[in-house]
Amino acid sequence: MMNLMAPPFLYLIAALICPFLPSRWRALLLLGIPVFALMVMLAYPAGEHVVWSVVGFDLTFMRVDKLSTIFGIIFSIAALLSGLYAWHVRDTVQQVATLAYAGAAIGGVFAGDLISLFLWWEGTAVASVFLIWARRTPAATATGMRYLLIQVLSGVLLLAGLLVHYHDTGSIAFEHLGLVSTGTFLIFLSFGIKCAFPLLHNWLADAYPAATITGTVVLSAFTTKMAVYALARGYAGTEVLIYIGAVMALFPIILAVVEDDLQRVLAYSLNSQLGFMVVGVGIGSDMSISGSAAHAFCSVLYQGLLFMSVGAVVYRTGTSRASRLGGLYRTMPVTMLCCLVGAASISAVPLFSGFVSKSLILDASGYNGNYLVWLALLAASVGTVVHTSIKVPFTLFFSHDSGKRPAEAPVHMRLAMIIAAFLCVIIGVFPGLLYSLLPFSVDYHPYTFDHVLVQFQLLLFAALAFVVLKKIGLYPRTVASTMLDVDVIYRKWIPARLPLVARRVADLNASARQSALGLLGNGYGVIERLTRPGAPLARGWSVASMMFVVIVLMCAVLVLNLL
Amino acid sequence: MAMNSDKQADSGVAAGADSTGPESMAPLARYFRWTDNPASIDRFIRILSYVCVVLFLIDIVWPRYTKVPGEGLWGFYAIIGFVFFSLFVVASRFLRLFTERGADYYAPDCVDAEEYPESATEQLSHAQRPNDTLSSLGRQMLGRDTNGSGREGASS
Amino acid sequence: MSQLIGLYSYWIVIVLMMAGLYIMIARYNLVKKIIGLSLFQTSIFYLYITMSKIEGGTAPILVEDADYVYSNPLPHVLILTAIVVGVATSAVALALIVRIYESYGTIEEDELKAIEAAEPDA
Amino acid sequence: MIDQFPALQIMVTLVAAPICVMIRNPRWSWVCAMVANTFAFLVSLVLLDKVLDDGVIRYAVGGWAAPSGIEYYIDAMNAAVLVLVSGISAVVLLYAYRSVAKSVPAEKHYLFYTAWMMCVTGLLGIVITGDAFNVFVFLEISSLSMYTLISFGQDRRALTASFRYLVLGSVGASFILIGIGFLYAATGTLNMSDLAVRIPESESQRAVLVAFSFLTMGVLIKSAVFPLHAWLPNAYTHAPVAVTAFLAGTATKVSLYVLLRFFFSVFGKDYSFGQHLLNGVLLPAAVAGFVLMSLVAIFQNDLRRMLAYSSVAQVGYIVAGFSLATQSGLTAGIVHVVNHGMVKACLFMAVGCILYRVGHVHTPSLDNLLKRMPFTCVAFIISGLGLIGVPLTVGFVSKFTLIQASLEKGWWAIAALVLLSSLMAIVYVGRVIEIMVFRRSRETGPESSGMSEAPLSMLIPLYVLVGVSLYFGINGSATLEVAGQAATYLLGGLQ
Repeated sequence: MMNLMAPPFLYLIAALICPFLPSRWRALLLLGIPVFALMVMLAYPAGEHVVWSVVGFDLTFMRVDKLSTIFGIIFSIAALLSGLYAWHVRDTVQQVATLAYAGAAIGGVFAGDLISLFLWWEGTAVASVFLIWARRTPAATATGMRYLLIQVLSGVLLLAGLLVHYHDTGSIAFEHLGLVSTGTFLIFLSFGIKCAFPLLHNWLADAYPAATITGTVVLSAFTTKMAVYALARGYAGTEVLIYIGAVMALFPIILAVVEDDLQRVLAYSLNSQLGFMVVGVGIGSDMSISGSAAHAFCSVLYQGLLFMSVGAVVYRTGTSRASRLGGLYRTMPVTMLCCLVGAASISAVPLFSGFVSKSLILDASGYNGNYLVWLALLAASVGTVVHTSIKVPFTLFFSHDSGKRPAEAPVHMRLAMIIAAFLCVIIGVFPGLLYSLLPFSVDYHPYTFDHVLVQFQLLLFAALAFVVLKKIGLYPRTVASTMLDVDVIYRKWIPARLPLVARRVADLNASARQSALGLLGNGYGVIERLTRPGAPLARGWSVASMMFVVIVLMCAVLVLNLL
Repeated sequence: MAMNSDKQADSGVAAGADSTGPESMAPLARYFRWTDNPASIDRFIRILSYVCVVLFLIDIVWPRYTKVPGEGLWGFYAIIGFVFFSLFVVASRFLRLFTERGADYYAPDCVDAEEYPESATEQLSHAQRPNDTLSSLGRQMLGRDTNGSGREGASS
Repeated sequence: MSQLIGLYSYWIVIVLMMAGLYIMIARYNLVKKIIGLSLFQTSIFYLYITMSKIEGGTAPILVEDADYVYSNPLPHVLILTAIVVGVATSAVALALIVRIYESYGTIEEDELKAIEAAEPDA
Repeated sequence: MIDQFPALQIMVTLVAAPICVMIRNPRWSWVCAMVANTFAFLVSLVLLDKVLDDGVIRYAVGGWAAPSGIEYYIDAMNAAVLVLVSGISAVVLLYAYRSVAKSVPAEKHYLFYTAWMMCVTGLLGIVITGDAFNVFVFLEISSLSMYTLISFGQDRRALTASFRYLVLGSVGASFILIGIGFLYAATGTLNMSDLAVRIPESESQRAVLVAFSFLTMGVLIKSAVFPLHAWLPNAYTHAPVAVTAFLAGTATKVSLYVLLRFFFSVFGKDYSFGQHLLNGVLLPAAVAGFVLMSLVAIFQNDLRRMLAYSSVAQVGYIVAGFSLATQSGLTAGIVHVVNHGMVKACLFMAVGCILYRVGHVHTPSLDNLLKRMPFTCVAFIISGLGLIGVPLTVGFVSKFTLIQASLEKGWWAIAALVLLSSLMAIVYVGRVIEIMVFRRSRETGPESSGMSEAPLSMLIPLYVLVGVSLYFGINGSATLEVAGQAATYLLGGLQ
């Protein structure tokens, strides 16, 4: 029974009883469970706990060490903050999904073997899609379906990989795997999808803007960070990750600069931040792994903060389109200030949280001797300034006046944002607090004169570039538009060419019929023509055709057997 | 001065008579009114430029600790910051020529083409702002205030 | 050749069976289909009976001469059961046909298919 | 007393059938059927317990010892199937009372329950008997009563569906009869254990081969393996929904049991899988079945039809498991027989609840059903997840074992296709769930507002079965263990 007290199960139990509570109790549950689960989590001593034997496998549900604990802590904080931020939500579906999703993500980082990891992996997919569907519009439904398919694909790959891996090694333990076999490659691919590797990334920018206001905040915290954790656990020091991460940090930038939907801008910047963490994992030194963990920790906070502030604007104005917003500082100053704190954190301004975590990864890559990657990360830092730190606050709160005069965000949203902002600053000012949680002890001092100096040079000259470009009119104005991403391939190009392919197939079919003649009768055709309602496969057959099949098959069987 | 004229024109068109007045602002926002004033903006830009020059000059006199070759070059970080920023902006403008499509390109399967469902938001204007404070939130949490802060979320 | 003719009984089985199957496929009338089915089943009964017959054998009745060859009685017993089953099948089928005629007004399968295709949710 | 339990297993329901006819009162004939069925269920539980403890039970009917007499033969395998059949039948019968009361005229109820009892008798008989010809007889008993049950459907299309099933089913049974005849001609015995011994020694191997072919074909028709499935969708769609739940849970599963029995116990694994038939015909048919039928299910707008096509797909999984002919493949197949039987019965019962209240199951018009029938919808969703094979449901246990088995044998493509068809299952089940949970009603008319949950007497059986399936999903090792034991028996042949 005590096993059910493990943090992930606490969340699941809460999710189960949640629908039966009156609405205010549900909202309180969303606040209480993260706190309670966090206390339980911290009470677990290091080591493996909650081992259940299922179908002949020993499943470890609580493998507690410093790497898993730091992710557990930040996930709990994220769950608490999003619970507070979503205080006004009375939609049971969202509340249950939030609890289940947070529980699954926490379960994922504490999973000690691949099978339980797979369970939680799919759990996050299934739970989180409800946050998108809960928007209850046709477009959100379609987006959710795309999201779910990709997420489940990741799970299926994980399952396939773990089966192969188990077949190869006889072990299901989730320890360092390395890219050594088909099995581990499949698992790597599965992690890669959830971590939004380049070309596998488009679900992120597609789905996050489609969730509900509060759903977006919840989504931003868990899935991708869980994937970073899984990579750090299984593939630390895999060299290819360095390059993947470098590309990943760079390329969302250009998409984000001209994107109109600010939630999507944030999704791209989240993707870029993940690139930093992936580089850190790829380098694989103590310092870089710690850097990745620290950056994940900080990124949950400041990215959540940014999503919260944009969400607050959507809550009051109904849109997150840059082209329709502007000048909101007049009536939403608290939201604006919090957004600025988030922007300062993500661009690593000294005294804010990004500064103390990002520099760990940057320095680690510098010491690693891979200068090109180091330069790429430096460029990506500048890119962050371009598309997030300046663009988001500037277009939302200053820029040209949209004439909108929305009220300030509700008090619970403000409170959630202020707490997140406060945490960002605290970590920035007292980095020792964060460093003490890291998986490896680091002896690192971010606040040297040199370091602060170069950081200010980098940032302020970027700001200067902004001013100059703005003046000469080169800085792009955002307009309502859609920017093509890789997903255009499966959302437009392939569907657009399908009729063509189908026609080709039909032509081939016709010519095959002519040449191979009507002997085969109507027994073959394109699958879609066979399976739609009313098609041969999907309608009731007459006795004659059923008997015909029986006899043909009988003859085939007899002939085959007598051969 | 393109930016300033831009701004003035915009606010003149969109805002109307009342919207810039202090009475339509939150108290806290009054500290930021200077951002609407072209002269203040110019001053801000000037200060920024001075700070940048100073930072650039420090580099001459201060031998920085380096771990990567080239990092120690004079004004390395400043140049990186300036050049890459411009590069990204130019690159994305260039990319836009190829990848930009109409807002309803993916419609109806994409949220871009539709409005956020109004029932899940609470679109109050500043004038009709609810009187919600920390203490009202506290009362709600303790269950003493049954009216709640705002409208219900996207519940049925 | 003599073997082929000598096994004439099996040829009858095959002809009956094929005739039954053919009727089931080729005839649209449901009653005729059932006739085909009965024919098909009858051929199987015939097959069983043929198997049990031993040339020169007699019914398994106790007689004086110990050397007597018996024909196997078991297939007959089995087929008695199978005939009952066949009759029951025909009965159920014909009852169904009556009800089909009552509600559709036809027992031609092509017409039935056309009527069903016109109904919603087919 | 306990020695006579094998006979009792058949007799109780067999005797209950004429009693139902004599009672003629709708309620009391139901009570009679219910009592008999519950008793049969208890008997099967006792038998299972005994088999697991003491090993194989042999029972000579009428005191005539095998091989001349008819023998009932019970091992772990068919004891489990007995429990499944009588259990699902009992639960669905409990559920049927209200459901049938609405869809079948009251003066026909006693006939309905009579047919039901005969059907159960037939199915139990097929499973329990150790005599090949007896299989045919019981098969026809169950089939004839099944045709009758299907023709009770409200829609007149039930009649044609039943007729088509009848013709095809009779042909299938006749094939089995031919097969048994040839076997008898080749070996001179009808007892399964005896057959297993004598088949390898038989002089006329060609007759054995023909027998094997006919038997296989006959059983494949009865168990609706693609492409011999065509009778199934219409029958499932138009039969009374309680009957569908019963059939989906038991009838095809029993046929699959017969397939196993003949392949593994009578002919033996080496013989059966030495033929081209299985690798050349059965496995491709099974794989094509679960891929194509899942695809078809996606496009169906009638919930019952969708589930019917999904049933054909699931049969494909089971047969694919059998075709692997390894310990784990067989285990996967057997586990899926049990698990899918439960899940499909649950789903059809939930559909019946919807039908009871809403009057139709046209999927696109079921929007926002969760608000109106929360318990039914939750049961549907849970079982739907089981159908997909989400972890912690029964579907996961069996699909996981199946994939593992095919990988063990090195058949990657099969594993990949199973996963592919699971993705399709996500689509077709997810579509329904999405409509039930998220789609708002277009017009909130008077009939669509307010809660109208199905009656308790339908919900309780539904939830009993959902609970059982959940239990077996979480504690997957329970079924796996029994199935593994059964697989060992089968691979080792009859002792």
